Amino acid sequence: AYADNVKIALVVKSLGNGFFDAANKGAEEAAKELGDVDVIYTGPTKATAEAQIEVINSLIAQKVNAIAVSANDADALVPVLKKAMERGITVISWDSGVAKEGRQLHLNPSDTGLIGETIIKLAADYLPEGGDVAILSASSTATNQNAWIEAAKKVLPEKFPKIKLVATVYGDDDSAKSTDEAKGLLKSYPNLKAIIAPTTVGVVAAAQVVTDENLIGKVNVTGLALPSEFKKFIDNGASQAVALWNPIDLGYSAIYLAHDLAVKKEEAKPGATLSIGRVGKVTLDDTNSAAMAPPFQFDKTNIEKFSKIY
Amino acid sequence: MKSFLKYREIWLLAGIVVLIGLISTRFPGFADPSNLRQVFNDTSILMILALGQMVVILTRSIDLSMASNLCFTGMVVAMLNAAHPAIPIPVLIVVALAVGLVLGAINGFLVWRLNIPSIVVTLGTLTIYRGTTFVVSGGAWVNADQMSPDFINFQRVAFLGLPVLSWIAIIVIALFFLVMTRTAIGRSIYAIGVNPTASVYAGIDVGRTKFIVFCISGMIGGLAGYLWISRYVIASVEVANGYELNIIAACVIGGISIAGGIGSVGGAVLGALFLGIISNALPVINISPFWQMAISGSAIILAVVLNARGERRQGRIILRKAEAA
Amino acid sequence: MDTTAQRKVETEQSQASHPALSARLTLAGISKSFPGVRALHNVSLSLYPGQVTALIGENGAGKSTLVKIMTGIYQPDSGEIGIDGQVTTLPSAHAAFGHGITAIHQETVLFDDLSVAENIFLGHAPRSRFGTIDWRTMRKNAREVLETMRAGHIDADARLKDLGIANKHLVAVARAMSIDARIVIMDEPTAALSMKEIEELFLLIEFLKSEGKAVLFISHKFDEIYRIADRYTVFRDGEMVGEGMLKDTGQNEIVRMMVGRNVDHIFPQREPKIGAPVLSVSGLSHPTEFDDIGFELRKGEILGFYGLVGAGRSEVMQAIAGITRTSRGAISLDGKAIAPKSAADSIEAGIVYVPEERGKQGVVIGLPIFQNVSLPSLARTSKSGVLKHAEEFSLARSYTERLDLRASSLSQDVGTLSGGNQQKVVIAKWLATTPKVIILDEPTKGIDIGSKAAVHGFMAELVAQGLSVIMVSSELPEILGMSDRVVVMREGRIAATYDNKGLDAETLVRTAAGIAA
Amino acid sequence: MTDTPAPRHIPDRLDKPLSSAIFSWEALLVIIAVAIFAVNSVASPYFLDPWSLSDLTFNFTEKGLIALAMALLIISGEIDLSVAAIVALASTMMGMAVQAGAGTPVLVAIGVVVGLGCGAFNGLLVTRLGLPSIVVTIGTMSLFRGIAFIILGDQAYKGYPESFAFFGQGYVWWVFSFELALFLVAAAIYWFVLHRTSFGRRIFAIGNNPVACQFSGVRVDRIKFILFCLTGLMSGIASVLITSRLGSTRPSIAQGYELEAITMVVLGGVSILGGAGSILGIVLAAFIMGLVTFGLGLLNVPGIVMSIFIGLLLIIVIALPILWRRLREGRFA
Ligand SMILES: Nc1ncnc2c1ncn2[C@@H]1O[C@H](COP(=O)(O)OP(=O)(O)OP(=O)(O)O)[C@@H](O)[C@H]1O
Ligand SMILES: Nc1ncnc2c1ncn2[C@@H]1O[C@H](COP(=O)(O)OP(=O)(O)OP(=O)(O)O)[C@@H](O)[C@H]1O
Ligand SMILES: [Mg+2]
Ligand SMILES: [Mg+2]
Repeated sequence: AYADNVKIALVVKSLGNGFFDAANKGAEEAAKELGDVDVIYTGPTKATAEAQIEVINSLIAQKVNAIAVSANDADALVPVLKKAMERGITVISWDSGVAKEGRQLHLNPSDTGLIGETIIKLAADYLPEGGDVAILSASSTATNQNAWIEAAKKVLPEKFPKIKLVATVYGDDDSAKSTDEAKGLLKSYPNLKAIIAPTTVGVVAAAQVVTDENLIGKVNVTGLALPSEFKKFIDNGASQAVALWNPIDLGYSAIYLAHDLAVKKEEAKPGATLSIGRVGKVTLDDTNSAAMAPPFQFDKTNIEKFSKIY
Repeated sequence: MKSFLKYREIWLLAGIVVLIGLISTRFPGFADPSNLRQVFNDTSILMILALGQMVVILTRSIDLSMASNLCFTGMVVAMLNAAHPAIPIPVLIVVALAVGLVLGAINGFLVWRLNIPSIVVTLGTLTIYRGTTFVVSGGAWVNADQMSPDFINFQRVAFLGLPVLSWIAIIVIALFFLVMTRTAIGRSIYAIGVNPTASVYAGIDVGRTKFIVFCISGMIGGLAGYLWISRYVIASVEVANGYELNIIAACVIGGISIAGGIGSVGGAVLGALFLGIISNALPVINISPFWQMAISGSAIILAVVLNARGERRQGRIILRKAEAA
Repeated sequence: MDTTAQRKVETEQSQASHPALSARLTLAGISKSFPGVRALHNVSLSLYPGQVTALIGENGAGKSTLVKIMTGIYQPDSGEIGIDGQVTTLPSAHAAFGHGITAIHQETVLFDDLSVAENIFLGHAPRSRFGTIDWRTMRKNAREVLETMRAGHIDADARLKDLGIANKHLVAVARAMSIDARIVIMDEPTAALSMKEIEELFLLIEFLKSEGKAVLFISHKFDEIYRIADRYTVFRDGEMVGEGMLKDTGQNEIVRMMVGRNVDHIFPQREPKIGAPVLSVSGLSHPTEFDDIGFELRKGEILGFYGLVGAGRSEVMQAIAGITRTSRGAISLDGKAIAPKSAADSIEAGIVYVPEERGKQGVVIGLPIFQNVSLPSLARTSKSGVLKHAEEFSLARSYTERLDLRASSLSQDVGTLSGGNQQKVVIAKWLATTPKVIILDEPTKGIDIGSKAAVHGFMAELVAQGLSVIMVSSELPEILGMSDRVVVMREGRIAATYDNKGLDAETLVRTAAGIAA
Repeated sequence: MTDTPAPRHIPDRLDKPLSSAIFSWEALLVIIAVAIFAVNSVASPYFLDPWSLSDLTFNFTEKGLIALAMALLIISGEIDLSVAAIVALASTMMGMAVQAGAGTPVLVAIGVVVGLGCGAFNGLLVTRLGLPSIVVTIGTMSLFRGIAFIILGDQAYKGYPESFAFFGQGYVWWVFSFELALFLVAAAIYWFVLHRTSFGRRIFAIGNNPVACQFSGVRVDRIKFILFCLTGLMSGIASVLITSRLGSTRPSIAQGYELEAITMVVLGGVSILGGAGSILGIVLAAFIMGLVTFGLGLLNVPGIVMSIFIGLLLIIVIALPILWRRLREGRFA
């Protein structure tokens, strides 16, 4: 009976990342709920497309039923995922998407535009007078970060006219480089009021720099962060608030959707509405993408609680 | 005739001064003492690592596993701190040195006892040590919140106007200077690089000295592991990934000959400083981050070309000797 | 080192002329094998204080191997080492040092990038109160050692790299002097020295004798041996075949012990048929090494190049062979101007240069003998780039057998051959290119007497076949015995050219040293 | 004259004991490869499937192609750490050409020529200026990839023509991919060149003693230059394959390939100090690395744990013959 179980691979950008470990918790929860699912939690250790392809190749060989991938590269994975689909494997992407031809559907953690707006809003909320802000991103090739930054830039002029985005720099999700870049920002822009880092490594590095340079209260660090990793900086005031979606729900939903497509033969087409168990329902847009939920904000009032969860 | 080495370091120093001057034209505050102090502090870890690598390179070996050692030791120390916040920091530093020493000793043992070329040994341990970090940590990170305040703040405490991190670097530099110029082991390290066969004939135990050298680089890697983790307040498998090449680049720019036997403490320090200044300055002078890689690549090539220039142009000069006579 | 069990060994004094004198060092029943080679078999040797013992033997007889055993670099497979009558072991070079054993090895082993003072004192530098190296005292002591050796002209602070080869050798000697050595070993110390420096070295050896040191002296040159040594030990094929006092033994007897037959080294009688000029060089200059070199080499001629070490002969020859660049001058071969830019060019044109430093420039250690021999001739032993093994072997065989190479097979790594046998491979390698002009730079350096004769005979054969030879040599007998004409170089310039009829050694030496007759 | 006895006869070669063939490097690698293959077949029911085995080869073909040329370079005593950066730069140039509307033949030409050009640049720096290659290529490694970053920044090139996909995704026959076929053909050519031609012989000689080679009329610098060009060329070819396989270009493409290629070369028995090695060894090492990573992948072992295996394999395989020799000589420490 075990062999008949549906095998769904949850492929992440890289192993050893708290965010994805939390997603896996949700995936296991979905598997238990669905009953007939085995989750294979896997991914490369180096966050590169090449390494991820090797992982996917071995999943194809294992004849898994579905692959749910958070991609290191939106385009480079397309050929191998196409091959997977040709061999009858259901492929969806989640979190960080794959180009349309490489998957059946994509589950955004949240609406891209909304994330873009949120990261700016997190800074703007604590800057009633307005001022200079800068973005410290992950690697310059990260698909989702780039999309959010794009969206953020779009909403700036109309919604936040007093906020001035002075620079966008890349820390490559590397602590040392992110630290250098954050310091560079502080030196180059003495009037900087906030650093927005939509990546968990970058946001920690920036907050540590602000702490070290005694700029707490002068420069606010914000962005996307896992509460468990970031609690210290909410506590010490380097950051007023950060946001993130619930990675547990994200993993849960990814498995749910993959299962529905693979087993119930639901069709992923624009306009279709699919159920994702306890999280609710999503509707696919014309690129077969769906957004799960708006980002959730963490500040002094709730960080304690959530840092225990993920 | 003055030692040629000094000559080279003065050039490097001049290069650094010019570099700072150039940067200052675009970012006036860069040459301020307070900023330079900060650059020094920011470069401290690289300087320490470059010194560890230097002694290895001097013996015609190379240690590619330093960054992985750093990652492993950093993780061990961070996990220890997270689990037992009461352990005082000096003890943790000793632990870091000891763990690093063990990893270095493994490299050294393989080089010494099995006579495997160091580049092969450390190419292997490069992946093994980082992989083991993953196994030890189960892939989980240790983040700022799990580290004790002492753990994080130790290196940041100011003492006589400089953070402890800078002082550690200064102490390490002084120690290395003493060892390399004033002790038998230091001179043996040079001798081995200049001529390994002659060293055997001179009664130096080449294998054992190489073992010691790897122990030194291991300890340095371990020390840097603690400093790195407490500086960047995140311990993960990805820490300092690929940093081994930066360390070697610092040595190369500092005029340490990859063929062994030539190089000095001052060179390694200046080489690291040079790289540190570049990575510090690029963000502030608004050069697109995408240029950084190409610029440091060009700097390395330039440094090698210049070093090689200085190294050659030494003929036998029979004619001139004849004229002088 | 005192921890090893110590026990009395009776010292062999069978033929000592001073029966009262006891040996300072005795080796008894020493054997040593390398994979496939039995280098030493049950040999013994004794060294006496205040005496110089000459160790004599053909190339590959095992002399250097024994030296390495005595200095703790190799461990013997069996046998006993006794020092002052106490059995001991020498597990490392350091241990040998501790017993006051010091050596100048066959290949100069020093540290190019370190200062002269450090080269002398590395490993036993004077210490300060804190246990750190006391540089000041070290420099002072270095100057003192050099002074006592009458080598005060060497700057103790200079980097070794910047010294001439002879001075480097003196530094090696100074190093041996700097520890209070009781046993001094010299493995072919004169091979790279000129006459003047050899004289100085001999003065030094006399001094060592007078200080009561035991000296082991290895050389292939009998005149030196008879001048400086008191006793001798002869090795043949790794076994000891005789020992005694030199004053009681004639050269012929020793040679017979060495090779097991009579070798009377007389230079080959030739009927030189000198033809038209083959190679002519004019105005050849180098920015720093030599100036205005001009000479002619004729068909069927052996042209000797004499000079003191460092006179620049090798540099000139390397320029003719395309290895170093010149600033000015012309070279023509058979009347056609050539400008070789690499050794490949000159070999193609028909000029080959057999280099002097065989370890560095001659053999490719790591490759088997036959591949070494065929290396410059690969174009001939391959067809459109594809190798033909059979031809490589036959090429290698024909040349190495004529030079009487001692090897177990042609597929043996040259690195496992003795120094002299490596030299034979080197000569074979360049001869195999069938050149028009062959330049031999110190062709018999480090070669034993039997092989020397073979090389000389071979040279005679070559010129008889119409080849032209330039022979660079620092050995006067060789120059006088083999050359048709002699060019003498001094300090990068040609000092004189002589016809070798009635030429005497003194003229050459004076010209080379720049002393007016 | 001398009464010289007749010259001794020197045999071509002595008969080697059988044990030296059995304990040769290649034999060791074959044993390891077979063992891993067997373990994989037992450990995973999915392993013994033609398509699985075919997919497996993609794990090493591109790096293997680079390793072939790198082996020659390392045998000659040099090294090239910039190969992965060359892949990135060549891929970027192909990407630019695609934006300009180039077709498949032009793309391939560009990839190969850029690779060659980068190799020539390394070669010139090393041979003309006499610089140590390990250092030069650490520099060009940053330089080449740096240029790719300058050109592409945070962008990606895509839109490669359909026909271009064949190189990295196509099959020549049944499960035999174009990549595998190319690798095997290239290996055969490299084997011939290294072991059967005078060029190959000179490479070995240079690795053992470059100065003596120069004196022997071997054009050392020219050969080294050619080898750098070859390594660049193979990196260019690998770039075509990988770009085709990924269907897109980012400046971070092929990150870390240099160390994997070098690992393959060393595992294949090439002496990192130069002067010794064989192509058969490289091919076996390539397969072994593919087998290990794929086999562990089937068991869903995380990549980083696999890398521990590769690292251990490297050290153990190098250490085994040494330990074996010591054991036989009875001086086991
Ligand atoms: N490391 C080694 N490995 C293998 N064989 C060796 C090694 N060293 C020496 N041999 C062999 O041992 C023998 C003795 O060599 P050794 O160098 O002692 O000769 P030698 O008497 O010094 O000759 P020469 O006069 O030419 O210097 C030779 O046959 C040589 O080939
Ligand atoms: N200062 C030095 N440093 C290094 N090598 C030296 C030095 N002096 C001489 N040599 C080496 O010694 C050899 C002889 O030098 P050179 O060519 O100047 O003189 P020569 O007249 O040919 O002497 P020789 O009698 O040794 O042939 C050369 O091969 C050279 O490499
Ligand atoms: Mg000898
Ligand atoms: Mg000479």
